[in-house]
Amino acid sequence: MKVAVAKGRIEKAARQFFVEKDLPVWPEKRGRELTVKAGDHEFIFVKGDDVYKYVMHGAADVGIVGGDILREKTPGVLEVVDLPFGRCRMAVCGPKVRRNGTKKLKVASKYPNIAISHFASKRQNVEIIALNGSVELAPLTGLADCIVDIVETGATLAANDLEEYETIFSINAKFITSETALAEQPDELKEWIRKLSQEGDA
Amino acid sequence: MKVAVAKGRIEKAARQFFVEKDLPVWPEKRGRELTVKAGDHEFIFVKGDDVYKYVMHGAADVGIVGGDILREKTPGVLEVVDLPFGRCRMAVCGPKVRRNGTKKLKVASKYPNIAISHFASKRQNVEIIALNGSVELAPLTGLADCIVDIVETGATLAANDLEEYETIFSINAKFITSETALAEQPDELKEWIRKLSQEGDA
Amino acid sequence: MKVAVAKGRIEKAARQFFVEKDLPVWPEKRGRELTVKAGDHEFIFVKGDDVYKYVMHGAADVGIVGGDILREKTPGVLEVVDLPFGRCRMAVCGPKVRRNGTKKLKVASKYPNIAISHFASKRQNVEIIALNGSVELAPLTGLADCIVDIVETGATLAANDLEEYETIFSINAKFITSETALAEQPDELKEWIRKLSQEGDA
Amino acid sequence: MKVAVAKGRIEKAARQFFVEKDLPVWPEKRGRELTVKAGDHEFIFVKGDDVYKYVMHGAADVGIVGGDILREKTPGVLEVVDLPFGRCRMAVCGPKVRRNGTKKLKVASKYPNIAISHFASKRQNVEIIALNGSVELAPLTGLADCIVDIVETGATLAANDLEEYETIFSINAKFITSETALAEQPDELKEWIRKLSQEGDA
Amino acid sequence: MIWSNSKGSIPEGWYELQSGDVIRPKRWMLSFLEKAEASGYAVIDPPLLEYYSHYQNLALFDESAYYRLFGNDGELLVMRPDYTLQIARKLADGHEPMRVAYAGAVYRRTVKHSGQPHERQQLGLEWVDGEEKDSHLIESFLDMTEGVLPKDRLTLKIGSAAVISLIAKETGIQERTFRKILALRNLESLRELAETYRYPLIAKLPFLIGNAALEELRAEAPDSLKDAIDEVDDAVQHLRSIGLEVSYDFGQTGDFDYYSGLTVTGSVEGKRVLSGGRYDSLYGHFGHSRRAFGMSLDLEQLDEVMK
Amino acid sequence: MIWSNSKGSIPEGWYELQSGDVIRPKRWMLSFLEKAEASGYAVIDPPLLEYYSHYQNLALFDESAYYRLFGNDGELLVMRPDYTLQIARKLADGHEPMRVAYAGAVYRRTVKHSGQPHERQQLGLEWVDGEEKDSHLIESFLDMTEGVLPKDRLTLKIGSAAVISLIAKETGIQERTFRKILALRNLESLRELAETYRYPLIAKLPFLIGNAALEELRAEAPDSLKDAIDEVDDAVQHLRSIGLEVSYDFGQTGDFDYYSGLTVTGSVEGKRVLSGGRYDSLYGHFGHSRRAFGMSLDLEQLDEVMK
Amino acid sequence: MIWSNSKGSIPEGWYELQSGDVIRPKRWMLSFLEKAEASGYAVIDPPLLEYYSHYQNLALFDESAYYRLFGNDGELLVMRPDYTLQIARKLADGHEPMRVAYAGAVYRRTVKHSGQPHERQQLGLEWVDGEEKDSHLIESFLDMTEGVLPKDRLTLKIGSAAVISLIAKETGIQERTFRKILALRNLESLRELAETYRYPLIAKLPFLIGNAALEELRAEAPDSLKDAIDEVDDAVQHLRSIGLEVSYDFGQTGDFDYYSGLTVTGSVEGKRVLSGGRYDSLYGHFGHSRRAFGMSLDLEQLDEVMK
Amino acid sequence: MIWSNSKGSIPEGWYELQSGDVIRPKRWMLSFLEKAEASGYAVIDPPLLEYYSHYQNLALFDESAYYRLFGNDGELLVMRPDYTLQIARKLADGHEPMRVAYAGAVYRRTVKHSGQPHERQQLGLEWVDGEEKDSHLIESFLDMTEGVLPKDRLTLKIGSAAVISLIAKETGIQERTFRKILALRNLESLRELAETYRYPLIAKLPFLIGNAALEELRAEAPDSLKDAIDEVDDAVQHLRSIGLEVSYDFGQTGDFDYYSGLTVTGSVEGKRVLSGGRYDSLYGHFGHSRRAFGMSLDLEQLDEVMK
Repeated sequence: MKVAVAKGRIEKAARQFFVEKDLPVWPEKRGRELTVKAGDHEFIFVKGDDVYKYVMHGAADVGIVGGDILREKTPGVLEVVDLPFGRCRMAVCGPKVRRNGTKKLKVASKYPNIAISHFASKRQNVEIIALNGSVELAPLTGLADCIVDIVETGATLAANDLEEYETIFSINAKFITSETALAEQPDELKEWIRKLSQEGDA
Repeated sequence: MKVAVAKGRIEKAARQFFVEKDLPVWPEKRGRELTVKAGDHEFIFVKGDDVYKYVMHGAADVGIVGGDILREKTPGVLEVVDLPFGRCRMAVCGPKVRRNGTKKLKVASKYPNIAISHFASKRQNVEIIALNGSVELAPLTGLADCIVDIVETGATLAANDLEEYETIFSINAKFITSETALAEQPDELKEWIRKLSQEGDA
Repeated sequence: MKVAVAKGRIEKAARQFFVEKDLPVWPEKRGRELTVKAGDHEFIFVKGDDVYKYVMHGAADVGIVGGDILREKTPGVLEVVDLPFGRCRMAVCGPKVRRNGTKKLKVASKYPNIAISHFASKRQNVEIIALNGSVELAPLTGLADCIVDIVETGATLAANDLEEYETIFSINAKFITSETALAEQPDELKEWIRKLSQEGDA
Repeated sequence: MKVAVAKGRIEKAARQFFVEKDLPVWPEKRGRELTVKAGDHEFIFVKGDDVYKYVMHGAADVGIVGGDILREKTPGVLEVVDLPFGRCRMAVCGPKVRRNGTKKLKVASKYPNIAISHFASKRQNVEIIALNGSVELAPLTGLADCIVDIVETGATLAANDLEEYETIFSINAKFITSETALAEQPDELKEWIRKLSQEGDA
Repeated sequence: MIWSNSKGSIPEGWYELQSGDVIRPKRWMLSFLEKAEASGYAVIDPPLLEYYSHYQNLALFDESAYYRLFGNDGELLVMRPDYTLQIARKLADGHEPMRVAYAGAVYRRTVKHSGQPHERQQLGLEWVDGEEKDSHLIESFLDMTEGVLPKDRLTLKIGSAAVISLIAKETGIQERTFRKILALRNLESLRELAETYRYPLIAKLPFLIGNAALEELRAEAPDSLKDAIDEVDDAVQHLRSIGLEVSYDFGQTGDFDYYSGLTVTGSVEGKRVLSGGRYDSLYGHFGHSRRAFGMSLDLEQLDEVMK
Repeated sequence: MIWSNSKGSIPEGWYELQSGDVIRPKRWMLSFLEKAEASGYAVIDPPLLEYYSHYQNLALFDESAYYRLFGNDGELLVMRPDYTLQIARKLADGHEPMRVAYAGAVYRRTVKHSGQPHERQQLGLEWVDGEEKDSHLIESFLDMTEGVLPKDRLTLKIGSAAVISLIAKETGIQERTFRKILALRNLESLRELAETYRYPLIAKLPFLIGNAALEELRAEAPDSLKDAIDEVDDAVQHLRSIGLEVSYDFGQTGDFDYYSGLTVTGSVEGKRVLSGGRYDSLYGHFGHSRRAFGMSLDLEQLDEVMK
Repeated sequence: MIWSNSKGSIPEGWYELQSGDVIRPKRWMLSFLEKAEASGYAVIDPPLLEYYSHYQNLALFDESAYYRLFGNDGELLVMRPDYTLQIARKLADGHEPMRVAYAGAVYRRTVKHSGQPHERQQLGLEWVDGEEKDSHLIESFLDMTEGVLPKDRLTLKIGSAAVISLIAKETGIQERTFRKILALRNLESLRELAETYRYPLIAKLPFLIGNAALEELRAEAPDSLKDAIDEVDDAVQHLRSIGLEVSYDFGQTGDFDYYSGLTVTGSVEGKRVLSGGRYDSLYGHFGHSRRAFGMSLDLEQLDEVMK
Repeated sequence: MIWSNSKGSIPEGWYELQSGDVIRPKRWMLSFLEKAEASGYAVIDPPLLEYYSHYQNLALFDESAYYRLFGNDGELLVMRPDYTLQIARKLADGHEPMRVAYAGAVYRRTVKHSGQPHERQQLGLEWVDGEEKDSHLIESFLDMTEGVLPKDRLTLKIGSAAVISLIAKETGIQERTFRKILALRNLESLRELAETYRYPLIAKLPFLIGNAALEELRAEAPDSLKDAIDEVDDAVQHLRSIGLEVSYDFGQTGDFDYYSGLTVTGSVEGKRVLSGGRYDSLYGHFGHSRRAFGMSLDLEQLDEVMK
């Protein structure tokens, strides 16, 4: 089984969860190598944004990735198990003192599709500025009036004098796979899914 | 003056260069804060991909960013000074044992526009798979036959048993600004540019 | 009242009908002039294809025209009264010995829209060749396999060794007007319509 | 040789010219039949607008048609000989008392493409109303401000109190054929063309 | 198939306007919008381009009339074909009564060589979920367009889409089909319907026009139509009371299928410059149903009579 | 936003094929069509361009996947997105049973920089209103594709859109939504549905895969599903009896929402090369309802495993 | 303006082919490509869609003939209007002599209601930078199309774009204009040119057709045309020597403005099935100049005479 | 690839404006047009849609920036990308000096998710073939926009496309390339050019900005540039004499490649609200050459600083 794992936050929580569920894992301190073999299994550590691409093209059989990315990209992979970690929420956030009454609200986000769709449903005029990181800087520097971003603890917001205006939806990590993988190794996959989705332990 | 700086590699080299050139700088150990004031100046540390956006929208007056990003995005900011650091090259790389004679070459890249344009000029059929990071994994995992990426020392390639097939162009960091900034503070900008572009010291 | 009348066949029958209905008419032998005044009324004699254009643009208040043209062009004028003359039918006609089993049936017609729509409803492949007159020549000269045209007595068909394959719909002359005319002279128009549509005398 | 001839004015002049040039002709009084055999030759009498269609589709080998129609439709047939009859001119005509200074000039015509192209070259705003006949009625009835039509003697204009504002180009009848006909019977065609284009007699 | 793309040419149906022809409509629009805003109307300028998917199943125009193009992601867009639709899209989620004013151009392809423009300048008002009577809304519209539309040269005609709708419901005739036939005012087809459905009024409907029409209708109409007829009567009474020239036209269907109540058209010297009506069903298409009444002025037509 | 239009470039997702890559699929197509015609199938080649209006409300693909363009009169056209739809459009009026063969390319826009082609070569068969059992049709397809598709390396999976449909009907879940969730095989959402509608089978459905699946399903399914399950059982028995490798997949929804009965997918070395199923509801969209079963081969995928 | 989009309709100019009409051209194409590949030709299948910007300034067709649409980024694309252009785009950078074979469809909008199809099936060969004589290339083409094109029923006509070109250069007439007038074979205009430029040959050119044409031309032509005329003579001699029916047509301009040397057309029973010629100037448009000769078969026309 | 087409959504880059945001620009436009007309300017409103073929070879914008669509006959149209081009198309045939005023919106696609609008409101003046000095035209523009543009908060910068052009001619650098590099103000590339062509001034050009720039330039410039420099000097003297804040920017290339003489930009609080210049070469593209000078105001930018 080839497993693509989103590097960082998700990776850490996933490892712990896999240990609990008695699934194969990678060493706790994996160093800088990006692929790790563990028995018959291979773990591939990539950016969150790329996990579904490995699964979609068959370069990985399964993947562990944040639901925010799947929601933004709707890539059509099988989103088989909702995992009990990587929990956060997608929210509109901005300065405590809100900028009022402007022609067009400027919104910065790493999730432009989610942002557009959210404001469309509210029939609000917005200018979307897509960013790749550190979105919380946008309101501070005047690049945008507010942001659409994931909020976990709220610490980053607080540190930047921002507050959450509105929650859009909540998020958790997901275990994904493809029809191809399901065709090739149905039994092993079913076993993994069984373990991952056991409600008892979670 | 508000200065947007690409976090990481470029940031480090830029600080040293600014010191040499007797320009205002941020503290060597800047901690986790993303904006730093230094006298009248403010430094904003953002992802390389976002630097030009801050400049374009007037949230920063000037920026320091890798030429690779400007080449991929052609955002139309003023690319005033070529800086003598952030040197690397854009290259086609792949496994030492090349996959031969296929219908379509699969190419993974963080620079899809550059990759498309390069292979178009060679009239070669390619499938472009855009990735967000760790592109060197793509050939190892079978996601792609080769990659288009920046190469600095070649160490990453070597570590992954890859080699450089072909150099596309060479790159360095750039000092960018906007017509707006130039209109607002021409004198200060001209002074910075003078210092940055002095050839003697470089 | 300005009345646009389709020259020829329709004109003759219309005059007789107007006489019967005690409506104003033009002299029986009108010579070559194309407009004739009769009291407060003016008659304009134009090609059948043009009648609705005069009414649509307000250059005439009402018109008398064959239903075939209205069906082909669907101009959106008010088709207020069906007149009991100008009777004929739209039909598919062709040589008595039919050309069989070809890739595409070639159809010549002065009514391309009607022809296309008819064969589309039968899911039949056709090549439409639009002609302006003497459509019955098309099958004789090999320009087309069959035609879509109006058939009155069938004499023209017989004279050309053609037969009617299929009737599409039947046709009569129509009395048309526009919303503008109706707004300007509702009473007079209502009176005309009353006379024209009296069933008793027809 | 199958010859498509434009019925009416052109037909009459063509017969006389063919007699002069010692080419086969149809009986002077041809009755109502639309095709006439004369030795090996067959004459097909159709509307001016349709002549080129018979030639284009190979239902006739050659045709005689007014240059006005070829100019309006640009069908791409071979326009081999300019004939010394059917002479007239395309012109802009209208009431002697011109309607002045309006937003958009309304122009009625049987030649919408020629009309559009003429006024475009003069950078004048026009509304084109395509008609099928009796175009001279349009200015009289207020349907249009002026017309674009062929003018032969000017008698029709005079009879309707119209005058010629501007000549667009001059016209004569043309002898047309197709590459197919030229491939099939080059020698006979060359002989006809020789006779038709002899300058001496014209 | 060949078009003229010589250096100076312009696509057919489009024009290059000059001096007064440019300034006059701009003056009318500004004067109207300023007055409307001062009177508490929300002035709205919806985008020139919209998603075509919003409109494709409304079938308000023939598909060939839309100016369609593609957006950045290949999505089908349409140049504003109509303001009422855009305002309905915008307000369909709302709950507060709204009064809206707009002014600008709408775009529809017309038949080639038919001498009709592709761009038309309009201004109009829409009332959503208000309490006012239709006749008072018509009066308000004439107030807001004072200085633009000459009240004293205007003739109004009042009809009722409710009457049409009720007849369709009672007889079981498909409403859209009924409207289409009625819109052509074709006596033969309507007589056939009248006979088939044993509803003689149908054959008279297209020419229930003019001052006597109300009484004629009353004489023949079943009780079920009474309210709809009274509504027209009331409106006409009110409009006459404020000095307007008004008559009846029970054959008028209005330009759009979505009209559901009173309809109004207005002409100056035979040119139809004004149209409108009640359309309580349209909003449901975009969200939840709301009561709505709208009227608009065709500045093209108005300009022709005012010159 | 900037694209490469240097002299030699080709739009992304399109390719310039050479030698064997050109000839191989042409050989497969011709061999298949000749065999099919000899066996009494009607060989049909529908037009490359169709009116988009035929398909716009079917919602089979995301709107952005269609290659749309405009026709001579401004009407919206689409490059053939799928053969089954075209054949349904053509045959929907018919009354005779029909057996149809086709071969050619379908066109769908894929996500930018995702490395997926916009043109895909296919060949397939459709059976309309015939009497034969689904399993025999699958067998016929394998006969007609002999020499193209290697039967001995093929693994078939059989599912049932009827089971899905019946569950939707029984529970009252909107079928289209149910299919969408099931297509993602998302356990959490399906568990929620199972609980809300008190229908535990729903939560198991996505992974009722493999040889034991039939018995698992039988054990839990209400009587109402019996016929649908038996149909799958029979089909699998028959296909095994002729030497094919077959298993169950009750979680498979098929590529299209219009499947209504047995569904089949086939893979060679994990690559899905074959798909099909029964779709008795599609024809109603184009005219009157007809029973129909279709299967097709993806020559792109097949080529990858055959090289 | 109204089009037929009833459930079963197909856009005008497009067809639904059946049985033999589908299979026959596929057989011809495959047989041709297999033979060509076996003989060392590179078989190429260029993409169906291309950037329109490659072609927009070539002005080979009227702008309205292109099937244009938009790509993922709003760039203008065109459905393959012609193979020769695509192959020139691909090979313009190369340096090795190339021999290329292709087969497939080209797409061009035709005039509405003119009864002409929008899709045409073709097959053809292109030779780039080779050493062979044009007449031998024509012979090769007939070898590769054996079994498809019946040599014994074929009549070839040979012309010379070089003659046309040289006359244009000598007189100073703009070449594109000269070709346009000559393509209409309009005697009057050509006589005028002949007089204006004092070059009587121009007036004879359009009907220098048939076996005597060569001698007629030789008698009148200045020395500067000698080589171009000899080239035609040689080619005809060679083609006759291998048993073909060949004659002259010095008035033929070829379908495309890019022809620069010998041109050839071929008909069976008056239907033109074959055309081609030398076009040494086209490649310069896409990169650097290369010598090139190409020929193609129109399978639509061929099918008509072969049935 | 997926877009939001929920009921209420609007295409990205388009907005729904309200109240003052609608009325304010309409007021500015009307006030400007009325004043211009009263002062003898011809007020022109060119069509929203134009033939794209007029503009395709001008290469003023990236191809992806045009809003393109198809006309009734399949011809490619474009939504007005710029007024100056339309006015040049219209006046290129003329011979009388003309002074033209316009006001309205221009349309350009911007990069997705870049937060930039697709519609921009403008107003402007063009002078064709007049005798007045450029500096007096700038003064006239400020007179006509009184009440709209606050003169006292405005900073003008004057540059010279003539200087750029002359340097290109003298060195032999391709002018279009030179402008592109200069527009990025990239010192490295300009230094390389300066060295290659031994023309040190090139390396200084991008930052010859501010009050001292004129003297710096004079000190280094060859005699051939004298006239162009004097022209700038005169203009600045005149504009200062009427109380405006003006400085130099010899690095400014102007927004368009067609500028050929003096260029001017104006900002209020750093926002560039005004741009213009002399463009004597553009008219030749549409007909015969004419001298021309134009200036326009960006109402979007102006609105931002005036609020």
